[in-house]
Amino acid sequence: MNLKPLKLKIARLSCERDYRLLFDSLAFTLDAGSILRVAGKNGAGKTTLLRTIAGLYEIQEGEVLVGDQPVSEAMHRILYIGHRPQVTGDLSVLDNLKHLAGHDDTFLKCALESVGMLGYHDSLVKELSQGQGRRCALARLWCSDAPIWILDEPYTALDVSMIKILDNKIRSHVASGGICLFTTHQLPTLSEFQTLELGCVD
Amino acid sequence: MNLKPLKLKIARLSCERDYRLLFDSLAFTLDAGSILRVAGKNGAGKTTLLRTIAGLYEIQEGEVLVGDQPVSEAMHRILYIGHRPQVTGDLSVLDNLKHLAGHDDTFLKCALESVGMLGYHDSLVKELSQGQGRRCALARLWCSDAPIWILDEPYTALDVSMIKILDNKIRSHVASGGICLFTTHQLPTLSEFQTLELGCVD
Amino acid sequence: MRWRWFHQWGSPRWFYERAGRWQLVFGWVSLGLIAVGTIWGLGFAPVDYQQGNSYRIIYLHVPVAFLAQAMYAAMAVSALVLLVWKMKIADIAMQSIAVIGFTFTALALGSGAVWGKPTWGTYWVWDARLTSMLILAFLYLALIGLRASIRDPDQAGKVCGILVLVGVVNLPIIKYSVEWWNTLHQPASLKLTEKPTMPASMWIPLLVNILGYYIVAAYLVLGSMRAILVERERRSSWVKELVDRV
Amino acid sequence: MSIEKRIIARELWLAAARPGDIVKPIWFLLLVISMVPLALTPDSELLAEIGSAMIWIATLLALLLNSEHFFQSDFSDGVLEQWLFFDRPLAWLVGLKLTAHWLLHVLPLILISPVIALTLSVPGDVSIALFITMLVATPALTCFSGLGAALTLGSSRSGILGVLVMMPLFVPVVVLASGVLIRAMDGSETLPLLALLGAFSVASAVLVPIAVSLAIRVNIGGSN
Amino acid sequence: MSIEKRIIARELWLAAARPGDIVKPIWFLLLVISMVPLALTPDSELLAEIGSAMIWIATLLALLLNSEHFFQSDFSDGVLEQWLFFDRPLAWLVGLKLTAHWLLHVLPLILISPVIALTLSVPGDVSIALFITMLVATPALTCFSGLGAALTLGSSRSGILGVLVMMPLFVPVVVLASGVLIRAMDGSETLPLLALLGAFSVASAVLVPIAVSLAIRVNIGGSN
Ligand code: HEM
Ligand SMILES: Nc1ncnc2c1ncn2[C@@H]1O[C@H](COP(=O)(O)OP(=O)(O)OP(=O)(O)O)[C@@H](O)[C@H]1O
Ligand SMILES: Nc1ncnc2c1ncn2[C@@H]1O[C@H](COP(=O)(O)OP(=O)(O)OP(=O)(O)O)[C@@H](O)[C@H]1O
Ligand SMILES: [Mg+2]
Ligand SMILES: [Mg+2]
Repeated sequence: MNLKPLKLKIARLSCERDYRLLFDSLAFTLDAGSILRVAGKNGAGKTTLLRTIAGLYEIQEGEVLVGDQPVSEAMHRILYIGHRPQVTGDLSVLDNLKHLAGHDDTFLKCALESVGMLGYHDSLVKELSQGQGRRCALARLWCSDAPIWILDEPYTALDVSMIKILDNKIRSHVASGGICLFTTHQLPTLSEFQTLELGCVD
Repeated sequence: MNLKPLKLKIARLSCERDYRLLFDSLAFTLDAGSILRVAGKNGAGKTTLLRTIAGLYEIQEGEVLVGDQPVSEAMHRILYIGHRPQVTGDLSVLDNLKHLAGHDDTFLKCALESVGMLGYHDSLVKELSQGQGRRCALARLWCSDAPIWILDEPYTALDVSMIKILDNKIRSHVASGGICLFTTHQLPTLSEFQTLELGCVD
Repeated sequence: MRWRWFHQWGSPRWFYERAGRWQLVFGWVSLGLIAVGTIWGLGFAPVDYQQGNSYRIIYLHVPVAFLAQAMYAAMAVSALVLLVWKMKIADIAMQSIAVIGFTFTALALGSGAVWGKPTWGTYWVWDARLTSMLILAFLYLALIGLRASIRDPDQAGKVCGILVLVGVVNLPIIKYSVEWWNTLHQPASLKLTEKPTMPASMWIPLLVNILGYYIVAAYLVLGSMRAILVERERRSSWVKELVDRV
Repeated sequence: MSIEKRIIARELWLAAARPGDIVKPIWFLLLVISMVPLALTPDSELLAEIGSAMIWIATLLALLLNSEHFFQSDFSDGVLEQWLFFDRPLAWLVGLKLTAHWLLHVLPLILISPVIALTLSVPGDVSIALFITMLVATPALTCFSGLGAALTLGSSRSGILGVLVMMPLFVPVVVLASGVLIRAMDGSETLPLLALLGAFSVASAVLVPIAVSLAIRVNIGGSN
Repeated sequence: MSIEKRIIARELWLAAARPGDIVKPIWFLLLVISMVPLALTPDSELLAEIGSAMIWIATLLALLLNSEHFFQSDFSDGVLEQWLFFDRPLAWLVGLKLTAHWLLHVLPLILISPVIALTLSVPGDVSIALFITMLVATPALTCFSGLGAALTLGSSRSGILGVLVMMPLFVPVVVLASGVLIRAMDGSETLPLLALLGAFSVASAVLVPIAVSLAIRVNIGGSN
């Protein structure tokens, strides 16, 4: 599928936590088809930045524009997957996906197949291993038509084969006009991406 | 410090989950000074194995001997750090360490310094970033005199500098006669370790 | 949008200094008024022919009871300002008023209870006005508890603001419903609503006291706002300057 | 599936996955009610007199305790924040969730109350009045306890704090409801009070979800 | 610090970090008690008659609700499983935790009960009896609700389920305690019943921690 091309524009974005400036007057624009890796050491503010851009944290100063709209009005164009599991332990894998992504069973089973979890669609999420739980959360990438993906440490707990699958998915997403922001401490195996290094403020 | 040399002996260990054999008649012995990496794809049973060896899961079949004792009587010789945070969000970093490791403040502050968290000893754990939280849990490695370390994906959420620190700590632990079992999906930067590949049963 | 301290004008420092001056004025004026009202009321007002001297507690009870309710109104205005115009100072006002409002409510309940013993023979009855006063105290307590349970002051302020505004809608309903409930099945044996017909020498000092208590409330609120302001801004340059000067 | 259907469907799945959540309040109600004759008096006349009020208080508590974790688990596993990315106003989604909660968790409690009234020898017409009162009053209570849960999401181990925060606001409902019960015992007209209660419920069903959605946004991290 | 000190110290730190946990049950008690006249009757004679029993039930509930998450948060963040690695029997550590809990969370509730009794116009000697009863009966109740919490650790959103599992065990305590209260109102001898209650408390303080530690082990994953 091809997405309507969209720009993500960040202007003068600043954030302070406990009187510590995490980032100051950050400004960049991401065009359709670009990948941005946010890097930085532990506590640099990567998660804070991604959540601010996603519209989950209040913007302390500056602007985040999705197309021409402020992000608070365009959150449905964003797919955010963060540190937390984003799935409900007490529900089955399939029900979780149905709730968050809302397609029919066959479609969702295809998505589960892509992340190697097909046999598990009826298992409760809390009975999965760590990595299987992440896979199930990431299966949403296969069901979403949101142009902007914001992924906070998506590689955590994934084994080598799943990392490859995820890389391919991100690549095909931006190839069809999407935007992807992500963080990771591992050296990503993706090839073309820009890097934003945080943590140089103070 | 030098630890009393100790052997960890696993004999005929088997585990079944949902009628799926995770590992079968596993047997190996770890001498003082050895490192074992448990590898395998997501859901292979690494966490299950480590927790069984640590005495947290009931042994379905087989034996785990710490020295000459069954593990259930020698759990205080084990330091286990798993997927879960192992720290209390509502308490400060220092109080958490005090409760789990029980040394005096100056000693603990040294430990915190080793993991780069000295300035944060008064912060509540829930106000830390993901990686900072992990660092705080790992600070226990610097306070423990348990000869056997069992670490389930210790590198998760750590940045490059902390990974190096952790590697050095593991190295010095086994050099002084300890044993370390760990899992990771990243290629570990440690040099000498044995690998146990799980997930070849079925 | 960044949370501001003030709408357009001023800064936390400006408020701190200006409030300091007003506080001084309020402090002295209220001290004077309360001294006059209380000495007059306790020492020179005539003895009540029914209650004897115990009625004199009115010079404490009525002003604090008035204020207990007025404070909630002030807090509601602050909450509105906070949520609509995002002025941080309104949050500080809310925080101060909640504690002081609770204190007045507790004083009203306490003085009423002390008064109840000689007049009604019991410290507490489930009368309509008493009950709604008790609920008001609970509401203040809920606000204080809610704020204490959230670490981030901005977040706590907004959450408390929501609760205050919901409470505003509900307070009149509480008052009305409780009054209605009580009159339904309790004989109107004890009524606070009927004003005792007092001679002027009794109610003038009362009036003076009421005014004095209002001003003392303003004094207390400003003082506590200044303290909270300094505490929240403790790492800013102007507070450090201030500390250096002292 | 439309987003609305997905929200409702999830409540159904959750209820099926955690049947305890439906059984718990009923169980609680039964136990509290059976404590009353034990701790108080087995005298059936006194019981009949205070019975309906007791059931009412116990239901209130059961209802409140059940909604204390209304948003907590969704909040901490990060599903609630995903609702912000849905293409619907949060207040609307919250309203749906509250409605589903009322249907799944509160209604059973109401349906069982006449049976319990029987065991406390509450007269028939009073127990009918009790039933209707609950039906009319509980939507408001559900909304308020949802608000309490949302307000305290950010506090550590909020637990029953939310309920307690909201309890002062329950007073009008409790007072009006007890008015209905007392009138029913006297045999006098209860309709005006019931209408008032109903109006209160409707008003809170419309307004409270907005406050709840604000509180959730603030506790997730601002953005409004 | 010895392990014992560390366990106790942690309870103190937690109480300081979550002051709400101490205030909440008191707050709950106050509110439930103030609901009684609202929902029932403000008539002070009737209130005096049922007052002590009401306080007793409300305290019971407050205590139970407060212990519903007794082990939950420690369990889910993995601190509880670390206790297995301590060089002490788990039952001993659990006993310490239960004791600290009683001192920090239950005792304040007991201390406040005479004041509340006053507002319900409960006569003085009955309210003293109430006070002593609570002092003697609550250790057993605390132990039982701890057991309930431990038993249900594994089930999803255990919440108040644990309390409900244990409620039938409370019945003897409730019956004995209400016996004391009724006798106190009559003015007859209460000592034998109090002694029985005390014996019950001592026995459960000794035996229940063992059961609790077993339940925790099973719920962590076996290894018995
Ligand atoms: C705990 C017990 C009591 C509470 C909570 C209480 C509460 C209040 C409140 C809220 C007001 C202000 C009413 C308004 O805004 O118009 C008030 C006024 C007043 N109270 Fe009390 N009261 C208590 C006991 C008493 C007692 C025992 C007496 C004397 C018999 C008394 C006599 C008065 C009088 C004379 C006023 C002023 C009249 C008026 O402005 O309506 N109160 N009380
Ligand atoms: N509580 C549970 N109940 C039932 N099955 C479980 C439970 N926990 C894990 N399993 C199953 O046991 C298998 C092994 O899980 P385990 O957590 O040991 O895997 P792992 O090797 O650690 O995987 P990962 O790399 O994802 O952490 C998985 O297939 C999982 O579905
Ligand atoms: N809820 C909070 N309250 C106060 N401070 C916080 C909170 N969450 C994070 N912080 C602080 O903000 C800073 C940035 O945190 P953030 O989670 O954005 O870091 P990060 O770059 O994602 O780190 P990591 O690599 O460890 O995930 C940290 O120093 C942390 O202490
Ligand atoms: Mg992060
Ligand atoms: Mg694992």
